[in-house]
Amino acid sequence: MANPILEVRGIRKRFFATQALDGVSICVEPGTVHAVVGENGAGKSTLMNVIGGVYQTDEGEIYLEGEKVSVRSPNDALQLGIGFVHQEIALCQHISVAENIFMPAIRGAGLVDFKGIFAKTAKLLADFEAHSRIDPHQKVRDLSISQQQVIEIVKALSVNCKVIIFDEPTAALTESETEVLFRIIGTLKKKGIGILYISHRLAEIYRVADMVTILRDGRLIETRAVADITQVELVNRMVGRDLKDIYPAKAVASAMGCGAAATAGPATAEPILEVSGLTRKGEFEDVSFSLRRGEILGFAGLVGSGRTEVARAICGLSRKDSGRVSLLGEEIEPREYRDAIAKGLVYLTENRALEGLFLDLSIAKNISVMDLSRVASVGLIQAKAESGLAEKYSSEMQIKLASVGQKANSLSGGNQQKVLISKLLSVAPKVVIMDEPTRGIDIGSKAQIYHLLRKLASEGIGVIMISSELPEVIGVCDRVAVMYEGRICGILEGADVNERSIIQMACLSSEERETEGTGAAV
Amino acid sequence: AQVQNKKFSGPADQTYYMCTFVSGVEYWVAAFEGFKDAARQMGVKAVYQGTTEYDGPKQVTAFEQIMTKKPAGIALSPVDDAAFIEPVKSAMAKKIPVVTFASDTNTAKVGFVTSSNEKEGAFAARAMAKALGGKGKVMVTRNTQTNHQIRVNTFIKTLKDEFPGIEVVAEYMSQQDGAKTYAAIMSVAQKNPDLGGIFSPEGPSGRAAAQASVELGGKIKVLCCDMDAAILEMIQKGQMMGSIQPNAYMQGYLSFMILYLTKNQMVDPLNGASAKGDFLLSLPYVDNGLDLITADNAKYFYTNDWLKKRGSKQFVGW
Amino acid sequence: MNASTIKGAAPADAKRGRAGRLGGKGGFREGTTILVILGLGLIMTFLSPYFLTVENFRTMFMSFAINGMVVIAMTLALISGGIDLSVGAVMALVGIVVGTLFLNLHMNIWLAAAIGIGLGLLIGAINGLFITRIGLSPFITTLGMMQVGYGVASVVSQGMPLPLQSLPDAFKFIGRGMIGSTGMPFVILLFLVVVFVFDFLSRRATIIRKIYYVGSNEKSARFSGINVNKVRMGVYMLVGALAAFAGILSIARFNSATNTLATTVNMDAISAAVIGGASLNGGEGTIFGSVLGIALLALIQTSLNLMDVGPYWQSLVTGLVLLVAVSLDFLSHRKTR
Amino acid sequence: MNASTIKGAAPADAKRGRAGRLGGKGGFREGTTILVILGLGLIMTFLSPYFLTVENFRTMFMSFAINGMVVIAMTLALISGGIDLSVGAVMALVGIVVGTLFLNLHMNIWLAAAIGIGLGLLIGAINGLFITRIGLSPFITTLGMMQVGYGVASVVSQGMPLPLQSLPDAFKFIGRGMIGSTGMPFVILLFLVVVFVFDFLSRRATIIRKIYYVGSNEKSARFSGINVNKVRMGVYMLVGALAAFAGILSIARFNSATNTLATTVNMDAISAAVIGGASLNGGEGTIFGSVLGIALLALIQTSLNLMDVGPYWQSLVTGLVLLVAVSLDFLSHRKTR
Ligand SMILES: Nc1ncnc2c1ncn2[C@@H]1O[C@H](COP(=O)(O)OP(=O)(O)OP(=O)(O)O)[C@@H](O)[C@H]1O
Ligand SMILES: Nc1ncnc2c1ncn2[C@@H]1O[C@H](COP(=O)(O)OP(=O)(O)OP(=O)(O)O)[C@@H](O)[C@H]1O
Ligand SMILES: [Mg+2]
Ligand SMILES: [Mg+2]
Repeated sequence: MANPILEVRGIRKRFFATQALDGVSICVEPGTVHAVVGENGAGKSTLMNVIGGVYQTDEGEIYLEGEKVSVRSPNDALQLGIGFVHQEIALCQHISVAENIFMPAIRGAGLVDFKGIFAKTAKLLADFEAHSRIDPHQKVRDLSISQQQVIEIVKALSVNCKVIIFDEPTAALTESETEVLFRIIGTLKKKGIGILYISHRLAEIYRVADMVTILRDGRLIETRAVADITQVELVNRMVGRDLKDIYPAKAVASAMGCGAAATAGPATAEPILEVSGLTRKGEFEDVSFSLRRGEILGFAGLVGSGRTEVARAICGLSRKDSGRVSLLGEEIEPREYRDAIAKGLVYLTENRALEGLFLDLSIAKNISVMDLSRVASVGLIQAKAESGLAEKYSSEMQIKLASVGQKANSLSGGNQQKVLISKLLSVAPKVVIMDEPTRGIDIGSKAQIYHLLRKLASEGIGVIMISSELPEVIGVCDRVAVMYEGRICGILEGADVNERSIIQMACLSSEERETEGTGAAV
Repeated sequence: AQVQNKKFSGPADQTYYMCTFVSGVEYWVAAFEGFKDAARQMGVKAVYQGTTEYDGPKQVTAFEQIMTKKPAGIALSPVDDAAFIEPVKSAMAKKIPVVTFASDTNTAKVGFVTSSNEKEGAFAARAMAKALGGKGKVMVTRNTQTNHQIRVNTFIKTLKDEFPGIEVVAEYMSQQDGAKTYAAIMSVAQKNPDLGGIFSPEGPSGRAAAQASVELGGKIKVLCCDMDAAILEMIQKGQMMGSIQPNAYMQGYLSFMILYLTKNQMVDPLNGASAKGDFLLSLPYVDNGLDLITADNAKYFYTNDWLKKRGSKQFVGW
Repeated sequence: MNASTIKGAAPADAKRGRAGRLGGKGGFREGTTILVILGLGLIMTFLSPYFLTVENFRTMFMSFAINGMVVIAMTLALISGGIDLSVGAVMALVGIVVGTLFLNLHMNIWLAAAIGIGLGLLIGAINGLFITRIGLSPFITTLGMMQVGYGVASVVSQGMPLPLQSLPDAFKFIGRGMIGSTGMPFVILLFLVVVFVFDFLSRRATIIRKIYYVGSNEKSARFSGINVNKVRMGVYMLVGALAAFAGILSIARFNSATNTLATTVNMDAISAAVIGGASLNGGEGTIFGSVLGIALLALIQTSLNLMDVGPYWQSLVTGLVLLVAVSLDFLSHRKTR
Repeated sequence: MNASTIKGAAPADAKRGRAGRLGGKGGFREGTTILVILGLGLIMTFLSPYFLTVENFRTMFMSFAINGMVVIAMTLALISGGIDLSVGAVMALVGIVVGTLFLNLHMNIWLAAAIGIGLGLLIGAINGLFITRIGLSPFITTLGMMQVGYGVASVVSQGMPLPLQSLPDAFKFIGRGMIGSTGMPFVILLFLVVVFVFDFLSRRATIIRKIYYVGSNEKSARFSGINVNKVRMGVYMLVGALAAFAGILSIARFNSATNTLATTVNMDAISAAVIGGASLNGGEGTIFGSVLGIALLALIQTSLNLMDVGPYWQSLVTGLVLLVAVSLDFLSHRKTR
């Protein structure tokens, strides 16, 4: 076997009360992809940050190509040839794409060779270009999240690395971009580069990784060849117990006791939320659907197909040109989001750092924000009630934290997501619209969220789940609305909720569908 | 035309400017009234300009902008002596006569109208010493403004030379900030419970000093230069011992007259200036006199009452 | 604003952030400021026999009781992620308008004062409209408003201070009266009450908590159902009202109104708030902290006066003490990490 | 995973891309400021016969050529996510120190000027140390430094302006000389050159680009191997040097040095930069934009003077024009989106 290109030994790292890493060792061979898996807060990002010079270890050593190195800053890491795609996007929003990508190369004095970097950027982006047209001159703040993630990746690739770290690179990528990434990883492998790869999507691990290291609570559980471990075993080792049903039983099945019956079950139940003719010029058009009591309605479609915008327009978070929304039979016209909340209609944003959390405020304050009156009397907040509320949800949602007084930005990504969900549930909503609710969440917690959504649905709360991950849409939803270019092109239910139908509907243009004569239209 | 045949009238298209700094001071009101009266008597226009801040470069800009309007003359009270030397030189070179008043700049101009700052300082020192019976402790406040510094310096020097029984126990850099001055005086008074008097070379600090004196039991004698209605009220109520007020109206009036005489060649001095094409006048120092305002005469000094009586238009720039 | 972005004051904030968590409710920050104040006070007690006297403390408190109202206002503006440069102008303008109403229009002074508060609210509302409707930055808006305010004050007063000795005694009392024979000025008590109320509200009241949310992350606030524009509007109106209140107190205290009344109050208020832990980036700061900030500044000033520091040295020493005090404060709670 | 992959282009993203590109290079921002300036200029041309004259433009440019250096400096500080309140004090202090060295120590003026620049660098370095090493916020640090600077200036000058008529003519020339017979003051040319150089550098030079990166997202800059502390240190030193340079120019122009020289320069510089598109949150702003900002302010001032607007009305009108101009600017490029 070749000598390891990167080896870390006995890494320990503590943040106040949290022992984030407790003697972790890992060994990456050149030309291989080494996956690191574990629950949210297991210490994956912390380990990568130690290797990447963002954090300093309390104990432990790092060896690069057999030589002991000290990585005291991200700059050291870059100099040593360690590339890093961080979990959270960290780009200069006011600056052009090209400059962001070549920032590590812009050193010393002299003039920036803009012509050169624009050209090189265009070339580097060429791989992704087919799927997401990005102009090297554009400012990063004008890009979508997935485009920004592409920039992060291209930026790391622009440096000549020996080792490259991907911390959840696909969480914000579109499917097609993910494909491109895998192809690029293949090329990197051929060049003999060592790759560390973190993802909560286990299928990806099986697709690209050679080795897998499992972390739990900051400790190394084991390192195995991917080929030698089954997915079930992997999951069980990660969560430390048997995880049986990732997806809960569907409403139809539980209601009827057997297979799909399109006319029975919740299909006949009363509608909770009805939307008809919702339109905003240029964004979405004539969107109509109804959500029935007891069911989970999924929204699938390509990125940019308008799902997010529809959800926001329903909740009064953005404007609509026309269309009606009725909740429990009563027509509502939320002029602001707070009107919708008051009526029991809530929305979980797809962008937790930018639109979801108050990163500098405590977890308790993050959870209580939507309805302060719940923790207040005569307009005064009761600290006990506030922390009590937060504690209730953090134990219910199993948020990994030291105290509810700690700031939200000290939580791992997945746990931040759970804080957001807690915040929504704390107002006892009637309908929840969850936009990419499991983004960045570990498999155990995903299962937990799926079961939670099902429990909500069975308690009579309407649940809409917007997701770009087909397996979970199929696994969780009773019915799936598929959107294409701002229109709902069909709502699938029962046995039709399968990959083939959804993909077909989401990708084919309307003319093609007409010629095919699909009958699944609303 | 021969000088002796000229009339004090017009030409109507002449505009004379008065240019000051820190325009939130009542002092300029009377000065500009004098300036305006004279202008109206001659049938020419008068305009008031300046900066609201205590800022040399800004006043230079204001001055230079007046120059671009081709004025018949400028009466200037410069915030900073040295900074105005060149601007005044260039105005004079462009045949725009400049008179300085109240404060000066050290270069050739057609005249300088003021009451003597030295005299004010000495006058104040003697008045203070008399009120204190020749012994006791006093405090002064200061500002970075040449004429104010001269007043304070002569005040201190006169006390030292003539009244050895009086000691200056504290100096405070007020920069005309009333609230801060007040706090400073309170502290000084704590330390010197027998503080007998305070001298301020300007109004805002004087007001603050009187306020402090009142709150300390009214034993401290407060004397300042410049006045405004609030100060007059304090003097009338015995909260302030008095104020030394240069005759601002005359300052303005005389400044205008010098400009007018020069610009329109109304005089014919026996010095060859007209033959050489120079300005006819270069009066080194014209004293406009000063008054001590005390409880006895304070009621005559209210600017607003005076303006009302004069039927004067409001003191507004345009 | 991108939440994943660390902004300007970052290293400090990041550090403070972590320290803050240890102390849970941010108690540490204020704790160290108190220690710095006590330390300086102790030194002064040894250096000057006049320091630890009732009169001195009365003077010191009087020196910031009125401007302290503005500091509270500024703190709220900073917490919301904004700033208000027009507070000094509002103070001056309200003083002059109230004085003019009383003096020239012979209006009842209490009615005039009420109109003054209304004027403060109005100016705050105009600031708020420019900021929320047009979307101008608070800095530019309130800068413009500052100039308009001073301008109107100057035009109304014709640049002359308004003599207000004739104010009724009951009104003068709120600015300069003592409570019974205690020797405690009413205005200090008033200040302490206002501080207490606002500090309590800022920790507990839902309406003020929303200001923190908006300042911490405006988008998240919107996505949590908070009407961001309403909150910001409210902040600027509150700031306007508090500044107006300070303007009224100051005519009651000084019995004169001038357009140059409060030229330095903006910077002083921002400085006090920042010393007390507020950040120009919003989301941080407490009323109590800011009041400690202004108290520290007043203490430095008083100490210099008591020590007979010459007029030209004061600014120098103030700057040095400020830098040392704030560094000590900062380093001391960096150690707690 | 393979099977569940959805292939196909994302049309929305493509759309967004193109929209972004249109406004991409930030050219609009400055464009509208120029339009506002031209509009106001046009109005003035009709209103005043003195507006469109060589002297008027010379006066106008002279009024901001020197402070313009400080505006450039402040813009860089703002871009880095910081602020420098000590620029005015550095200007005043350097003027006084250079003047004193020349007048009292009979030092060669050019040597004295070089020492002045060194002093500016030193003060900048001290600011930088407090900010990067101790981690104080730039606001507090430079506020303290401002007081120290003014303090030293007052102590050295004993509160009196220093008369510097005796400066050699060659030195005076840089402040007030005309180039040949063109009637073009040297200092304006100098200013234009400095603006051009800094604007060019700020768009192209690696060292200044890094300031943008640090101000835009410090984390991103750090992750990209940029030594954030070094960049910030550099910024404050550069700011110090530019402020010192402005101080030297101003003694060459006014032939006097005083500790009150530049009391309003801080706010004016921040205002100009913010009007020109800089943000107090860092990452944004251009040298050219800020220069347009100060030009707009100077234009407003000139217009008021030319119209014989009295000083009491000036502040009011300035505030109104500022609010209207900035709102227009803002609304106009909101429309382009
Ligand atoms: N800056 C920090 N300050 C305090 N605690 C931290 C900090 N960063 C991480 N932690 C804690 O360290 C633990 C490990 O976090 P880490 O981010 O490494 O988890 P992760 O495995 O990457 O999780 P995820 O899958 O959710 O991203 C968590 O408990 C987290 O709360
Ligand atoms: N960050 C953004 N900047 C500009 N426009 C955006 C942004 N996000 C969404 N949009 C606009 O909203 C429209 C619909 O996108 P939306 O996000 O609703 O789609 P989606 O199906 O939810 O996709 P995604 O999975 O990316 O959320 C797009 O056409 C786009 O123009
Ligand atoms: Mg992570
Ligand atoms: Mg979406």
